[in-house]
Amino acid sequence: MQPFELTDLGAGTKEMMLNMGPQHPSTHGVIKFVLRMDGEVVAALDPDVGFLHRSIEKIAEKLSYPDFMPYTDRVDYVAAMNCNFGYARVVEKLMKMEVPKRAEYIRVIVAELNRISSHLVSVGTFGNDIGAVTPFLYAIRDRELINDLLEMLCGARLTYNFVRIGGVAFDLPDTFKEKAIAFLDTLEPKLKEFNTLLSENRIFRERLAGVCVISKEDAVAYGVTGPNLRGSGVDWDLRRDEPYSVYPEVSFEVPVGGGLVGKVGDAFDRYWVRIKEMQESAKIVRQCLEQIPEGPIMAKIPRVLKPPAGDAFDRTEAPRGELGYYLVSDGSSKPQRLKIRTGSFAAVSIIPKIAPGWMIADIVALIGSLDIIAPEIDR
Amino acid sequence: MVQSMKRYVGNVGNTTLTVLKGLRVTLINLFRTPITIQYPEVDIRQKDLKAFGYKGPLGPLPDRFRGFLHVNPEICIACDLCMKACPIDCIRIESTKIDKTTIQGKDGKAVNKVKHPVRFDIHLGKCMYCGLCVEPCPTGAISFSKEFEGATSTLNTLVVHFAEPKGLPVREATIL
Amino acid sequence: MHYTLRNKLPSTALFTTVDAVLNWGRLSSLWYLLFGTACCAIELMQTGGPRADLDRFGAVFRSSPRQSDLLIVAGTVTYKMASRIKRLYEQMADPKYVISMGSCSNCGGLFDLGYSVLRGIDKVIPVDVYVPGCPPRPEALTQGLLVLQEKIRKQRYLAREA
Amino acid sequence: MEIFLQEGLVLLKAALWAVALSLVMALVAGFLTYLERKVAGHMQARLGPNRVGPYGLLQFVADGVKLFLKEDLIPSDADAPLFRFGPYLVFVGSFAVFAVLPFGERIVATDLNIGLFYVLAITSIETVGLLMAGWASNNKWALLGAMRSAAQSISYEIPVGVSFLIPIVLAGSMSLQGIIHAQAGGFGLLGWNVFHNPFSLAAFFVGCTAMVAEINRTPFDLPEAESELVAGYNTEYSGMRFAFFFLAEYANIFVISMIAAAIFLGGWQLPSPFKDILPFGLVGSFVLLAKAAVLVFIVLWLRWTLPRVRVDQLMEVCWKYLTPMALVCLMGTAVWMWAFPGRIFFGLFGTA
Repeated sequence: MQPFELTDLGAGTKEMMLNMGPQHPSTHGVIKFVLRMDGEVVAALDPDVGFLHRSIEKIAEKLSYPDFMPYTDRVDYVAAMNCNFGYARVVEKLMKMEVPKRAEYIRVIVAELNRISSHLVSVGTFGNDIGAVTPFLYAIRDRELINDLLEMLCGARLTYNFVRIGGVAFDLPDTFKEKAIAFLDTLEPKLKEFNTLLSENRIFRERLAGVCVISKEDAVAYGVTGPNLRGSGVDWDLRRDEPYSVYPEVSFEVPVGGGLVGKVGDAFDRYWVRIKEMQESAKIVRQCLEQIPEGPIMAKIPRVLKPPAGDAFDRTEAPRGELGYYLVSDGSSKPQRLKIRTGSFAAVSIIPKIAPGWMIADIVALIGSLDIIAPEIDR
Repeated sequence: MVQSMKRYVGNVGNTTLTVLKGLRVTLINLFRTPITIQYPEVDIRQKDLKAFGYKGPLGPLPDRFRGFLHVNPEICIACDLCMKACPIDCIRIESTKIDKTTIQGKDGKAVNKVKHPVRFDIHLGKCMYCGLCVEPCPTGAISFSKEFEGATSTLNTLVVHFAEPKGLPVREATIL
Repeated sequence: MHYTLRNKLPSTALFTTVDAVLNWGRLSSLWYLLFGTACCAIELMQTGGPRADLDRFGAVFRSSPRQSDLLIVAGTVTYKMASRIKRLYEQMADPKYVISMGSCSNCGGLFDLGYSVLRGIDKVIPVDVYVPGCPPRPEALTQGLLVLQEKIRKQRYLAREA
Repeated sequence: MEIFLQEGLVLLKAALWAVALSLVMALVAGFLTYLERKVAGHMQARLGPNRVGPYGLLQFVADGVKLFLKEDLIPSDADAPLFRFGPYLVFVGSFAVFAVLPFGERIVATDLNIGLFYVLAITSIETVGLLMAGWASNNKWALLGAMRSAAQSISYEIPVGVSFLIPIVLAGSMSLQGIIHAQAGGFGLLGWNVFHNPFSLAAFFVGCTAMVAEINRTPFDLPEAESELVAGYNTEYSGMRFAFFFLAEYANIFVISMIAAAIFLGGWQLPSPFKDILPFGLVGSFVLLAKAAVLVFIVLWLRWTLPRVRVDQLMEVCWKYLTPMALVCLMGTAVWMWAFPGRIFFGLFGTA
């Protein structure tokens, strides 16, 4: 499928301005898109962000380093563990701190579990955007099992505040391993069912084949990262190419979009990369549960954290792309400046470039396939 | 011509087939037991949900569950550590001096009690349930309960007074 | 209007019955607006999902504010969003109800420290039920709905207040 | 005097039928909303409504009470007369079909000799109503929904009409009762039009698909595509007026199921030995309702399984697939009737 080329037919028609959002079923949170439409076809699109600007970066300057941890949960609430993880890493980098091996393994386990649950929300809501409601509820149903696991681990279902600077808050409960493996065993058949219902459905494939293609060059130029970048056919994953934590000790593959039903980089590729990544994450969790050593879960840290003056940047692979924290310390107990680089912000910046010429139904598919989430854009 | 006829028939066949496959999945699910918890009847804090006729995979709330904060003012030593640990100041403690007593601490060490809280308010409507206040508490006076039902029609009732002397006026919720 | 009329009418069993039927209809069919602002939206989704299933109580989501009876403010409301929330509320048809879900919409919650966050949705629109939690788990939101139902059950239109 | 009496009796009869049918429509549509939520619930691993009345059966009564007592909002920029009128037109278009629906061998309000033609004609009014509603709302989402609805109804009228022609050709009658009577042979089962010949079998599927599109159900629910157009043409409607749309939507599901059951699945025809257990052909009524119920379930089932097609694909399905296929079926049936006059497919092998 090709985008439409809009030509003025000289009939004296005018473009229609349409406000999509902030309350719209498929903007995934409070984002507004101002569309200029020619009938069903979009002529121009202008994102209006900032409806969820909660000044998280500014709040960081008012709080001590450990106290800021709960706020990182809210940077990307669908994958709070990954945000915790990234923040803990950057503070540890600043303080040149060693984290016990067991803690690193636990971090990777929870981060990958959270990646699965985040991708489940993503593919589920994407199905919902395309009009299939039932797959969305199946995704929500399966996600509850991960919520149960993480709730057993840290007591909360969504905003975990589990990773600590220098380690993690709790050790794995006794039955965690069995329950986690039992969950991973059920994930595979459930994904298969999901694929039969949605991914292999011809209507679904036809809706997405060749739609809203993001080329390799565009994706790199706009700084799109994570599954969206891999969907465009760029083989880049921080977990493998800039390994951190215990990722070098586990083996996994990096799925890359290959134009399965249409062109490389279309909406279906981005969706399909997420389905594949869930399976890879399941593999990582299995290996980590096998390899995890005994030992302490917290490094020795001073009672009041005062990192030396200086700055540090660290990036990790979060479900929505690279999550980078830039931290400036002035030697006091509070950060001088914190900057968070998120995947969704880059993803939303490419929408105005891709959108013109596509129909409104495709725009919904584009937004859904980029898996943007409001607080990551606005922070 | 033959090619395009083939493609035409193939499209129709493929669509029908995948639709039928999808229909099969939803039909199978139609006859599976729903996983819904009949919430007000099933008390999810209980150890045995099966007693309520629940058939799904959920266990009861885990031990680490972070419900509403609970304070035992008897063993609180009014050290204000939780108040200081809270990033958003949703705890307010006022204390009075008492005769020195020694009580059992959280990690086995004895703790001297020289102060007693006369006011220990937690604004549950504002609390973010992060658990940062529970960690430094030396005696385990402040802890998470498994309580999570607190819906109310006035915000004031969400300010819980754990050590309230009688006769204090009801305070506005926002003062915390 | 109700108040003046109510006090002139005699207190009869008919009026109480009519009130009961009205209230029963309203409380059994609380359609909520498909709208979430932040973290709580995910728990709102889970509440509508298979395990908690708000549909049991007759609560389904509608995506147009005109057709919804219940606005669940799920998450942080910033100053930029506040006027939009107010407009959404005004677009709903009477009778309409509001549940404030989670700490942020109760009173600003943990973003009280920020410069851009509205400290409590009740500064913009009237709130019927506050649900504490950050975010409240699905059962907590369900209980919020039950509290709202009880509140509606006690409303009087024709009969005198007891 | 006598003529007035006769006229009066006719009018009285008509009024009674109208009251009875509106009750039937309200009940059926209400029950279908309940059924849809229940089916959807169980397909999605949850329970669906179960608190209001036993098994939640009174859910639709509660919904009705609430909707009829809600504030009746008319946006200030809306075209108020059209805005008010739209829902009624949609409702009338759906309700008028009930006049010719055969509920049994002898239970039918009026057996028009152009029954199927009447159905096609009267349901087209709904499109006007939807267009009116979408336009008058002065809302861009509603306008987009209304435009989609108009394009969709006009296109899909053609495959529906052509596939309706096949039972008409086979029966030589446009009356619904006439078509049902014509399906009597083959032990009351093999004579059904759907088994008449391979082309009529195909026409059944083509016709049903097109009818699902005609009433805007998933996968063809573009006029109110929730994730794209918020709520489509009824975005600005609240309370009672929205209830009329709602009622018409669910009544339509029942209507297409009844018509498909009548013209393709033998109506109240059933294997002969059980025919006369109950008086008035009541057995036949139950059989017809059962056939319709199966079709209704399939419509609901499709909704909770399939994603939605896009606008251009919608047109493609209609013009490139359904219309040519319907035409081929019509031609095939005609050839069949010329080659094997008066014989059904299974009749070729046996004696039936």
